[in-house]
Amino acid sequence: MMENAWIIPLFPLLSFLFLILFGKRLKEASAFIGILLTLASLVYSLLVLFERLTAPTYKAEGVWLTIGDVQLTAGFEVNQLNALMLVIVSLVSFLVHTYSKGYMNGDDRFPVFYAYLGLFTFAMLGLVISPNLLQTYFFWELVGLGSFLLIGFYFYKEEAKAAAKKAFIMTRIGDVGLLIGMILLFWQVGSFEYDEIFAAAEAGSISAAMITLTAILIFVGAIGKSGQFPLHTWLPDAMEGPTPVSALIHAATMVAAGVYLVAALFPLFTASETALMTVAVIGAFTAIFAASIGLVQKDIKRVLAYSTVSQLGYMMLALGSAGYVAGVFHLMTHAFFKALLFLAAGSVIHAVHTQNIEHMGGLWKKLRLTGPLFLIGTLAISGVPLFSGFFSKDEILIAAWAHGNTVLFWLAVIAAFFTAFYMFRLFFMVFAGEARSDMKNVHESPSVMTMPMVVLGVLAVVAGYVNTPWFGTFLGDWLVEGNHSLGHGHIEGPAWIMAVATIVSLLGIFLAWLMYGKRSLSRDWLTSRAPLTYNLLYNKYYIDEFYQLTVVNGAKFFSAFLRFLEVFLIEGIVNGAAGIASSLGKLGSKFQNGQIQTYGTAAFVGLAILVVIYAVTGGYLK
Amino acid sequence: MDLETLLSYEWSIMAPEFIILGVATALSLLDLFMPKAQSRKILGWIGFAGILAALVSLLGLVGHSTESILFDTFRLDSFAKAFKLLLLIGAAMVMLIAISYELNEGLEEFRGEFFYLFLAALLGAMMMSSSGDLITLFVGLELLSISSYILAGMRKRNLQSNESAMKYVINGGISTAITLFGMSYVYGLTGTTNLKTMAGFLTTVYDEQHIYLLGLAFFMIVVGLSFKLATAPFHMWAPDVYQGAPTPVTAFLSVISKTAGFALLVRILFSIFANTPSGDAEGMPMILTLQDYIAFLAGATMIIGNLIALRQRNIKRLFAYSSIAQAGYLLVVIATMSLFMFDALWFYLGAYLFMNLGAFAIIQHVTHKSGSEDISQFAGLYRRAPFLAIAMAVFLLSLAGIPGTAGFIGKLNIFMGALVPQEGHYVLVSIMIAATVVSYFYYFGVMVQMFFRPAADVGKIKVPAALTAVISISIAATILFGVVPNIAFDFLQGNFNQFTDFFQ
Amino acid sequence: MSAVPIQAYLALALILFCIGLYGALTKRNTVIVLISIELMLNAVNINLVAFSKFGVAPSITGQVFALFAIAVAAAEAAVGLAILIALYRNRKTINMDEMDTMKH
Amino acid sequence: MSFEYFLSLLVFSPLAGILVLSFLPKTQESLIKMVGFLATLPALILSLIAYFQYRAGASLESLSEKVSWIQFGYSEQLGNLFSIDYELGLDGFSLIMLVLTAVLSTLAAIASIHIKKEWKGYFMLFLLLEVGMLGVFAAENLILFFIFFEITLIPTFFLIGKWGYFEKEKAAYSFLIYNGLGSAVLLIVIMVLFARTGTSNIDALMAAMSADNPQLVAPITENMKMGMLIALLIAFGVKLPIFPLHSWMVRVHVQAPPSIVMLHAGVLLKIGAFGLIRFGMGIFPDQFQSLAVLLAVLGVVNLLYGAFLAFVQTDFKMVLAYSSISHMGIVLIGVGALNEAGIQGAIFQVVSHGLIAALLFFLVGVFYERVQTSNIQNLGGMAKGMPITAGFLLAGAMASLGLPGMSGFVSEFMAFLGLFKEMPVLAAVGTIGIIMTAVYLLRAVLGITYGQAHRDFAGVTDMKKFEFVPVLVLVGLIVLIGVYPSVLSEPLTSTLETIMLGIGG
Repeated sequence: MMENAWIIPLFPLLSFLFLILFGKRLKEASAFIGILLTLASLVYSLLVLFERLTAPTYKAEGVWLTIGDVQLTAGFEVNQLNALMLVIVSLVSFLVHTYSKGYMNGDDRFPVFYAYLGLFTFAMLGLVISPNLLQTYFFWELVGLGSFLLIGFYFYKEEAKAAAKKAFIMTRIGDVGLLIGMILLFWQVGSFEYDEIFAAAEAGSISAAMITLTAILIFVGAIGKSGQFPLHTWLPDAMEGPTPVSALIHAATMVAAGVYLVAALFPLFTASETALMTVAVIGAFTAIFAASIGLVQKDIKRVLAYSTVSQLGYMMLALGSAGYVAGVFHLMTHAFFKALLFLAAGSVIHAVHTQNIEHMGGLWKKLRLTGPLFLIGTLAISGVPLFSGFFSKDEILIAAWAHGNTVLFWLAVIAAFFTAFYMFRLFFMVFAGEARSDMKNVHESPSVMTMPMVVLGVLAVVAGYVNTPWFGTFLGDWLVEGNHSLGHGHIEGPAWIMAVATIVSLLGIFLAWLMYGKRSLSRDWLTSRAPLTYNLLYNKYYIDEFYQLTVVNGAKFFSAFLRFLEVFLIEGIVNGAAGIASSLGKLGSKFQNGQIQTYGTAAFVGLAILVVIYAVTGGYLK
Repeated sequence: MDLETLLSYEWSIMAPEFIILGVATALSLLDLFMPKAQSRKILGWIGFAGILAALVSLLGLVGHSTESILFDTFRLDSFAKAFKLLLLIGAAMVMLIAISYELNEGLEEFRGEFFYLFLAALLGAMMMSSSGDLITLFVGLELLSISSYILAGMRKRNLQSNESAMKYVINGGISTAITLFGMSYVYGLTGTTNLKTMAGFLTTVYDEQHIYLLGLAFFMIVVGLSFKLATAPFHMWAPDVYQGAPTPVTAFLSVISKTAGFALLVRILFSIFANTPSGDAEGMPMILTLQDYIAFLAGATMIIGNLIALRQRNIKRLFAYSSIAQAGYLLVVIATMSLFMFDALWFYLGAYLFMNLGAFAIIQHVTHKSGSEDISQFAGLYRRAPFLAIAMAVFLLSLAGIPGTAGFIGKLNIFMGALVPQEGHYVLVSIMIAATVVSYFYYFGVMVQMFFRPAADVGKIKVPAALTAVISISIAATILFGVVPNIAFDFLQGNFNQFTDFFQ
Repeated sequence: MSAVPIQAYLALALILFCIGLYGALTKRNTVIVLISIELMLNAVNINLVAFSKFGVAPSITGQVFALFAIAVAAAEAAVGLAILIALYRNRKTINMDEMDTMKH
Repeated sequence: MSFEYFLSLLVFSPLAGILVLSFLPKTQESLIKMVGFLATLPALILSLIAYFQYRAGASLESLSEKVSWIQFGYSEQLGNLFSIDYELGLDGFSLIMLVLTAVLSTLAAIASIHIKKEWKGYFMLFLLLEVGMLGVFAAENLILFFIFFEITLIPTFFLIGKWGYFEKEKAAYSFLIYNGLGSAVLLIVIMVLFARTGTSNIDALMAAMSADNPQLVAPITENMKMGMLIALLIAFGVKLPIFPLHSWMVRVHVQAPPSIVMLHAGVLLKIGAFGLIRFGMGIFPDQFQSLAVLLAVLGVVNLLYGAFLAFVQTDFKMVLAYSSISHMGIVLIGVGALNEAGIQGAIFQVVSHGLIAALLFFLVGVFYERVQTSNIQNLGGMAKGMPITAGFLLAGAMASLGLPGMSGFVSEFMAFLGLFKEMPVLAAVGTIGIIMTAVYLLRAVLGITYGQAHRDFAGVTDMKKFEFVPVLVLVGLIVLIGVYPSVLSEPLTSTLETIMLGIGG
């Protein structure tokens, strides 16, 4: 099985090529192609995962490009993390493929949509089985392309266009960091191979400073992809894409790639305390920062987007606190419940044709299936006990505490409170109370959309139990098995943390219920008390405006300056030279005045000059 | 000298000159006795035949050993042969151009004179290239000059023609006087007018005074001859004269008298000054100390010619400046004095002969069709006469020194000669190349007219056979020598054994 | 008898030459200009003849040369005048500075 | 490649087309176009044969031809000094360039369908241009190189000046003068080398320059070498173009007909890079090393300058023109790095940008054909009317901004890989260019294809059949190189080794 794991990404690639070429003819039928091929890779990845549970890591490579005596290789590797990611990605992708059959129904670019999904899935699967940094970067960019295409799927919408462009460029800024980092690393290690890099890092053949530098640069790449502060602004805008896309790319898989990258390079990061600290701080800050914005957003998808950002921050915090398992664990659970939430949100939007939660409400009765599923997701993300999110988040908090990042720990706790609050605010505003706008013929989505949600719903509940302090930490033990540099499978932490986490989340839920469910607490008590805070939060701390003002205008100004240079200096010099030549010609032809005697005189003067020069320099007056 | 000595001379080596002379006389008599009504075109054909005959006889002499008769006043060395070859080929083509020169006013009744004066001028040119004595040199020079004064004024009812002739004769007189003055000093310092004995005598001159006087003579001769070459400082007459003179005459002046001028210059400089001590410590020959002055003149000529040409609208004026520039390139050859000098000079003059005469053939035809000489007359030529346009393009490209044409190989040869010496003439080469680039502007300007601009009148242009011949020959030669130049070089090296006999 | 030194002849020739040149380059009247040119040529002749008597290596060729020079000068003058007449017919002037229909 | 005059046949095969064309009546449009297209095929086929035989292990030496051509001076006294042979030959690098030229010529010939007038003259010049380009890469001695180099100049001048857009003549002239000056400088260098060493054969020159006490006609001092290298830098810098010698090239890109720009951006600019690597590095290795830093800096300047200027252009052609400048910067960066990675990156970039630029300009032509404008502000939402073209345009942009899986990435990556080894800080500055490339390309391409249509483009039709050929071929090649770069790197190995040997790296 594992020997042929390389085939897994090829199924979606096949679907992409096939649909791009023949999609027009197939129309709606193209959905089946996509679904079947992703199913194939899902099945195959499951088989690979099961085999990997027992068998050792498998790695195969071939030469891709020769530079002088250096050989760059390409291939694939199946270790615990890769196997796990394969399953997560192909599973979510498969579900989203299915879901889209209903959601995108009737769109005239239906086949194109599936083709893009295929492309993205291919890239994402390729990313997670890459055995070296170069190949990772290769697919890293390709997933970016997939995300770009899908965000801009409604290309005729100016917002979509802007969002797509923004997403691509912002992530690219991060990617450059990654590129620099890996090239520097290459000249240190002499290879892009993960294991060789780790070996070198352990052997201490790389200076500490260099390790820190490269690690941080690579982390910059992760910041870009995983929408961490300060490169997070593209992720909420990315919600312009179709909702299934948001579920697949901007919740479950691609945005998690940053976390995956840090996890994959974990030994490198652990080799530098500074790097780890940076990761942790950025993570924690992003977590609280995004959560605070999420408190006040009105667009259902944006709320979810900010929650994604903050959850990713959690994962970073975990990794930054040496909580390898915690990070990966949360990555998995988050993939499930966040995908669920998005799909459910999509189902809601599908039903009411708006994304503004102010116009929703009272959908609980109307959407019999979507409602409960959304609730499950909400509970999971809020970290309510017995749901998957509870366990993973708990792991993170423990890791943070155990690693001694007390401040970060408390930040995370507050973030947890916020999360619980805004998620339930969202839930209540959408489903509880009465409709705040007249919504005709609202009906539950077709089963092709609900089924995937059900599957995810189940997973959102049970996924947590693969790694619990009570029934054993199978996942953790398996993940770190045979690789001491990844830390322990399970970090023991004081029991009160779990209690605190629970209380906090319940508090959040309770407050949300007071304000939006029971309405005993007026909604705008925050708005009225601190309008400034509210505006600040609602406008996402004016970060976009800030970038517009500094970076974008800066670039524009600089370009304008260069253009000035181009037109006046460079062109000017050229024209000047030409002018001189022609004016000299003019001068010359002035002498050519038609007077015979002038010509004779010229000759005589010439002769005189020659003779004088000769007399002065040459023969005689020496 | 008595009859024996006179008969003892091998007169056969003067055959070409005799033929030309004979034909010229014959033509003058014919012209006299022919009925007025009859067209004189026939005279032109006779003259052409004569030139061909001379050419044949010269080719017969090519293998002939170096010979000099009449007390060394007339030498037949490889240098003379090589240059006479150019002169005769050029003359034949100019003759063809002249035959097809149609004008309603001015020339018609003088056509006869035109032909034999032309032959007289040619004779002068030939003497210049193969005489071993100052006196014969001078007489040849004047024969050429005086005939061409009249030729320039041939269209006597045409004001411009008169004026150009006047300018020509005045400037010519001045230049003659200057040259002659220089020569008189050389004679005074050597007591002989024979170049060879002169050279021999001069090797022994060490008196500062004398050397300085020689220097003066050198400058006077160079400046005086620069009139014939139309190079700085005596170039300014050229545009006016070229513009006013009938086109065949312009062609003649720009090619044949230039070639003869170079022949004369080389002859005098290198036989008189080559091994004259310059009086400085290293005992460097005088010529090398004077090298830089020629280089200076060459640079000036190239720059002036190309820059002023930029502003010309009149095609003949344009070509006047262009030929000034070309003369500048040729001066570079002389200034550098490398071991490639003779080849380079000869080859470039040959290339220049073909490309320039071809161009003038076309210019004559186009301008005559429309009566105006503004370059706008070339507008849309590609539509009206594709053959002419493409031929003209080839000639212009060759003049601009674009690869694939003889002009390029010629320039290549010049550069090489300039760069081979220990301290290469980098400045001169740079000036020359820069000047070449400047020349792109006006050469391509004509092409832009021919190919890009719409024609004023779209009537097709018919080309008379004679012109077609000239143009075809020129185009063939220009491309042939551009693609397989070794034809020329092999001929040169095979027959003229390196011009070693030049100094004996 | 003490001969007049050659320098004197040379100086005379030079002066004559310069006068001629000056005239040729400044006079408006074309006839005068032609005559000035003759002056220059005659200066040469003085040189030649002087050299042929008092030169470094005196020889008769100088005088031969002078004869040729005189002949040529005559021819040149003739042609010059002929052209001048032709011009006069068209232009009705013999002023140098009016002969500038072609310039630049 | 068994028989003797394989290369000559390859290089001069287009002349057959010219011959045929000259007998065709100038009104037979379709026939003329067909002939013009067919005439490019022999070169293509032959070059591909050569390529695959080389990949199959055949040696390129068997291809070289040598016929003695010009002898200056006298052989008995000079021996074979100052003799110029007609000698053609190939190494891996020039083979690749030859294939590139042949492919692009054929595609450009197809693109020439859009030419509206005087097809006969157009195709004659076009084929002449191809001869020149092929010859440049096959020439084994400098003078032959220069001759072919100039031969490309003349047809291009006319092709721009006659079949270009509004300011065509100005563009043609600035092309002529800049390149004229460039080649003039080049000629000086060539002649100095020739006059001083008596040979112009490239290998012989390399040997003469590297030897400790070479047999020279006249001595060549170190300063002279440096001077000549700088002159070469200027000469090829005009072609490449290197800031600040680039302004002509922008004008040409905007004014020339797309089919010609395909060749111009695709091949002609690359002659600069080719010469710089082949002659600059090959003949003056030591001096080249001392200039490496300068080159790298110039490269970064090019990269950023082009990128930032492309960012503010409103005409898509201008954007592409400046993007070409920017991408040539990457060539310089690679060359400046002066290690395997860098040089290989530079060569890759040469090929890659050739393909990409050709693709983009072809697409510009396709758009212009239908909407008579290439101004971004007047366009928009084109993806609705012509989705396929828009898709390919996006693909081209992605390739150009160095998306992995396409050729642009490999070259960019290697160039920077090389530079980071030598001058990390400079390279880090250069990476800003990578970001800017994405910025301006997306701005332009999305501006054209995405968003709301500013005008109503009802009735614009998508690409027609024949238009698919060039696009598919180009995209195919771009992806092939991007995914399986060995198609380029393996033929290059030997060339690189010789170069590295020369610079003692």
